Amino acid sequence: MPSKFSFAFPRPSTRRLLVVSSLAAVVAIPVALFGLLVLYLPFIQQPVFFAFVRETLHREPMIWAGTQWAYAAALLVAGILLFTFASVSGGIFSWYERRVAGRIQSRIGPNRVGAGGFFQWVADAVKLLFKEDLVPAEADSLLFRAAPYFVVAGMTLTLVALPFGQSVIVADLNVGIFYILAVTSLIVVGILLSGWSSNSKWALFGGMRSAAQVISYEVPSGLAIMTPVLMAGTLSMQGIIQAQGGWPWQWFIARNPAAFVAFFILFTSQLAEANRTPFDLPEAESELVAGYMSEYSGFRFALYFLVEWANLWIISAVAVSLFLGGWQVPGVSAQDWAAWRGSAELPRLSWWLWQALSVGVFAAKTMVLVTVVIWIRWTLPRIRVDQMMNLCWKYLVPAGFVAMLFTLGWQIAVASFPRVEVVSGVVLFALFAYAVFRFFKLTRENISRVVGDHVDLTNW
Amino acid sequence: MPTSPSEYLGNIRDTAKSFWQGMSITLSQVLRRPITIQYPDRMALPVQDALPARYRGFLEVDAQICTGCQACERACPISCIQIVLDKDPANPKQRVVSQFDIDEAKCMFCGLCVEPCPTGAIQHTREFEATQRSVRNLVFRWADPLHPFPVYKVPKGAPYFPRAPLGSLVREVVARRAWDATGPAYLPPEPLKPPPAKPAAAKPAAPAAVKPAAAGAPAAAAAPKPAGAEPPAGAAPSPAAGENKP
Amino acid sequence: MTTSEIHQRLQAQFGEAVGPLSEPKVDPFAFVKPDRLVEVCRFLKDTPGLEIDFCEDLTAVDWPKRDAIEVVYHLYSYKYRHGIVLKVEASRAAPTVPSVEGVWKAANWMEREVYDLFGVTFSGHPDLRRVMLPDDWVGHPLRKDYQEAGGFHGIPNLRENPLVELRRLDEVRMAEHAKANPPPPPPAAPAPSAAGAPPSPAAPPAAPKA
Amino acid sequence: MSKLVLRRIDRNNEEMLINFGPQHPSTHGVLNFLVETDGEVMRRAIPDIGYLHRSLEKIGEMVGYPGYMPYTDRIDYLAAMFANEGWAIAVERLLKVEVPRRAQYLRAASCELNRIASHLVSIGTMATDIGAVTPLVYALREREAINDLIEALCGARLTYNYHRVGGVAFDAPEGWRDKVLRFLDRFDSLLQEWDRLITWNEIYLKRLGGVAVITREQAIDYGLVGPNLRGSGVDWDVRRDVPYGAYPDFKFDVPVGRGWAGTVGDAFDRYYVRVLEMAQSTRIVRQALEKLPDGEYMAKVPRKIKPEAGEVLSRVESARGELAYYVISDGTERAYRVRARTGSFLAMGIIEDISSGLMIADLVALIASLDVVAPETDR
Repeated sequence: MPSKFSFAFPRPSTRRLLVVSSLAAVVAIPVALFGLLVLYLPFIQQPVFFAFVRETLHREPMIWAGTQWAYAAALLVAGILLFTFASVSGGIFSWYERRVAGRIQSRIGPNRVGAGGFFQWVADAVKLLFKEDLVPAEADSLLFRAAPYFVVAGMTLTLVALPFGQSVIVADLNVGIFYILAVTSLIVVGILLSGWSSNSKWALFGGMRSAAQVISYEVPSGLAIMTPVLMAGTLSMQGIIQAQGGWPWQWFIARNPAAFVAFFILFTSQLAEANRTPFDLPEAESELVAGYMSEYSGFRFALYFLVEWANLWIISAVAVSLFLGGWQVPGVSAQDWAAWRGSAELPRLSWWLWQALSVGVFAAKTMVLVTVVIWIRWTLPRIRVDQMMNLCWKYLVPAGFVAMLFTLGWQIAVASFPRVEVVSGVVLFALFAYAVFRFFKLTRENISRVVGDHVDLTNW
Repeated sequence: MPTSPSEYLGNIRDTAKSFWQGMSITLSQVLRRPITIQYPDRMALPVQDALPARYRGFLEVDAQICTGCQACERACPISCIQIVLDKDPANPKQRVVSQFDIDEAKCMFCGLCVEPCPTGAIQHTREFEATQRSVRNLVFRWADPLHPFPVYKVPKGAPYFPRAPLGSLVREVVARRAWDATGPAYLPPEPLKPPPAKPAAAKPAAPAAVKPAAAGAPAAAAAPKPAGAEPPAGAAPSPAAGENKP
Repeated sequence: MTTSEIHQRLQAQFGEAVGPLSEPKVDPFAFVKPDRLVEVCRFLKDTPGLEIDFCEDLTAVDWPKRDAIEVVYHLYSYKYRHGIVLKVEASRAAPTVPSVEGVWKAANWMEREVYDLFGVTFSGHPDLRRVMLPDDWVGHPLRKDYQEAGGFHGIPNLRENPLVELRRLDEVRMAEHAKANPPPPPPAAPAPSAAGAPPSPAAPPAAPKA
Repeated sequence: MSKLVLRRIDRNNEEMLINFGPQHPSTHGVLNFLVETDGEVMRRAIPDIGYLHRSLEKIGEMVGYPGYMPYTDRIDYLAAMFANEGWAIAVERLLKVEVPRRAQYLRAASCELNRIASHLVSIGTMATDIGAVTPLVYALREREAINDLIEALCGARLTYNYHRVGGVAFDAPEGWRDKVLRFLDRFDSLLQEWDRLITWNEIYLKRLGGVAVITREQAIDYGLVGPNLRGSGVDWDVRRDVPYGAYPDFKFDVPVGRGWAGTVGDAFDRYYVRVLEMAQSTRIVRQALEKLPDGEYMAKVPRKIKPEAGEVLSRVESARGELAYYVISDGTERAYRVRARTGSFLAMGIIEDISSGLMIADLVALIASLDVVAPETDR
């Protein structure tokens, strides 16, 4: 008997069309977003923008009064673009995480809405927008409503100093990484506010845990950041990336053994600051129901999740910029970039193409880290509050100090024997490559060890 | 907490090692086949056919071979089977089954009714999908009161009983019923006539119910009498009373 | 040690307070006087050689005919792997039994359960309150004469039995049917058809034989 | 929560009172704890049960001996085979019926499969409560395989109603033995994978090691049974020490808590005892199926079960420890009194005394490690 719930479009051609169009969207959405960033962000760099004012608007930018207003308008557009990028990437990551988690858990994950379930995130967002926006009667209404915006602001402001490519950055602040550390703390304010204003004991627990956690973990993450800062001699994100090279052995993580340690310290602290497993204590659902989000619903609830997933990009991008060579394309040096740019005020077309390539390299590295973060979440259990503090103050902070001091000595050594860096880079890279090889070998063995299991990539 | 440097470093080593192992296992799961079965529309074979033969789904009665022995009714621990035997007005010697109802909403699919059946007329099938908006529609009626079926006389030494294919009858019943069909509108409750019978049953109990309440639970001060007396005056007392009796 | 040996030691120690061992139908038991119960239990737990450390079960049985509630103790020793069943009798009207919570902590919850479901008060229990049912529940359900109140706080627990209701409907329909086709003349007409149907299903069973 | 409890708590202090449940992800609607906390540290957690109370003992007095069998499924829906078996053994002892060997072996095999399934849920939910969701899914995946096997055997996946007074309802279907053996081979290798994935995970060890320690004396005093008792270092297993059914024929070890993560009797010991028990269960199932004797699977039992007057206590080692039925017969078709003594009920009793000084996250670990199943607690 055919099932009476059979689920089929009336015409296969309609179905094919939908699959093809959503597959196209899978590719088109990230490409369009990155394309817009590539085209637009270099445009608001000062020289390019001035060239635009001079050549298109026919004004002298240094003396024209409208320059500031035009620049502000351009920045506004950049802000909207960045926020769209964060929202859409957050949405896509939610789908990506669910698919990866599904596969890790021997499940399929959402696969019905669009090709591979890609439009699941759109459906979820629409659903959340249409849900009732509840404010508990006993809650502090104003703070309760305001709290999500602090969180969103903290996340979005970070993107200002975050590089996407060689020139694709909103503002290459000379205190870039310091700025990122500072605005990230705004998220804590929002979480603490939501925990307090919900007037729920679970939410309060979540807020307190989150505040304690994020503030503690800023210390090791700050210490770990000192290592690349010392190695590059600048706080500017672009400066740090430019101090590295395109090949893996030219990355900071390989050029200095202490940086190798510092990378893991930073990565761990970033996980804690983003409330990702194993540090998801503030929203530990088996302990605190949903932590600081317990009382939220609808749109505000969606904002928290948006930030959680958009943070995935941010923490990975910071780690990639500081330690993994950022957007550096292998084999391309600073002279090459200058040559491609040319001496004209507006860059040449090939420069834009190289920009796109650098964005692609950066995005690929970041996505690898995003996947690792997701993968960690679906593997590890959660640690306890006291252990979280222990890990921070007894392991990460001392290790961060040691790494920093070691880097000081290392830089002195490098100054006298530049070869040290090369040796370290090659050795560490070789070790890392060997570890990866061993890891995949072990993974392959895991499958053959279980009776009846074999590699099978069907059933999507 | 670590008390020595070796323990301190050991903790770090153990953590790294166990993460290494755990991450490799979750990664290896990505490469294996997910066990998800995409029920109901993306299956190789209808789910009913994928179930084992002993599956205990809806009960099915083949009226053709039902002997009307009521063994299943007696075996049912929750009385979800009701059988009424009448005499055929045309042929007083012939007994007919005018009601053979199974409340599938109440049935707990234990299979105890199947075991005593002498002919295998009542059987569990592999059907389980019959969503109904009205729970009353989950009563499967295997006899038509207006056309009661005669009981089956077991032929001596019969090697087998000619039973309809298992599941065919239940599928028919399910297919006939729209999921949003309204259930039968029941008759208004019978006029209250228990007064003569009720006190006799309740009297010995009521004082006893007061006693333990007074003695055992001082906190429970509410008088049990009105509480016990109320429900019979309630909406649908007669079926409940009738149900509790046997 | 066998059950009867334990029982002998108990009788030697407490004399009349421990009744005779029941004739073993399946599992034997002995009655204990309520006022000596805690002493007996302590003796069982602390005496070397007995050391009954495990209060396996503590429950009650209601006997309205004897007007008594028995509280039953199943005791066991992990060390020596022997055990004994003790019973204490209390009147149904106001059952009170000393608590053995001080001897075995396990008795705490089981005595609460017996209090909840039988209404037996355990004197000396530190936290005697209902465990399964709400505090304002009326009555003790496991008593033999417990009557359901039909609901709790206005939430009824009765619903119509569709089978009974359907039968009532059917009876009405059958009466109407009978009225529409009055019995004496039409029976001849429908009866063959009605009777004609039965033989045909009755025929197949004969067929395999032939 | 009742006023009687609130009266016990001093409200004039700095502590916060939280209702941990029933609407809480870790108690899923069937439990409630009134938690008194000072920040993250609990003063105590007072359990409130009864959300699933169905008075199964009273029903036992009403439905007759065979009719109560499907109800025993509902006593513990994760390990219904044991409840079935305990009831069958109790009535068999009252009736003085000898169960055929084949039935006893089938009982042992089905029960041990069920034990694996039940322990899988226990350790899987434990991992989830500690924050790792993935192991739960792996555990449920294997439980599905067991459910399929049991479904092929008796037609149901949860409320089996497989055992009968005097034997079992069905013989093993054709090919079932091989399917089970194939599953067991796979399962043994999966157990090793499980250990590497979660058991020896450093976070997991640290979360469970030394948490909620129940000493040997406490465990006995509070009447803990089964894995909870063995986790505290008491070497006691009804299957071995008060043998019943076919168990004397099988070789198996009884895992006892050894303080793998530091302290004997901590949450990790209770957890790991369960993991080791699953390995022993696979051994028993293998032996039972390899030595499965021929013959009847059901004894001759009168159609009307009417045992003579008397009382009996039957013990079986359920997945949650000793499950004892105390049955009093008065010579009629219905039991005069049915009592099911379950492990979870008393395990709940210990929580209030153990919980003081734990953190809220540890309470979750404590509940999970005691493996309390609400229907078994409330009956």
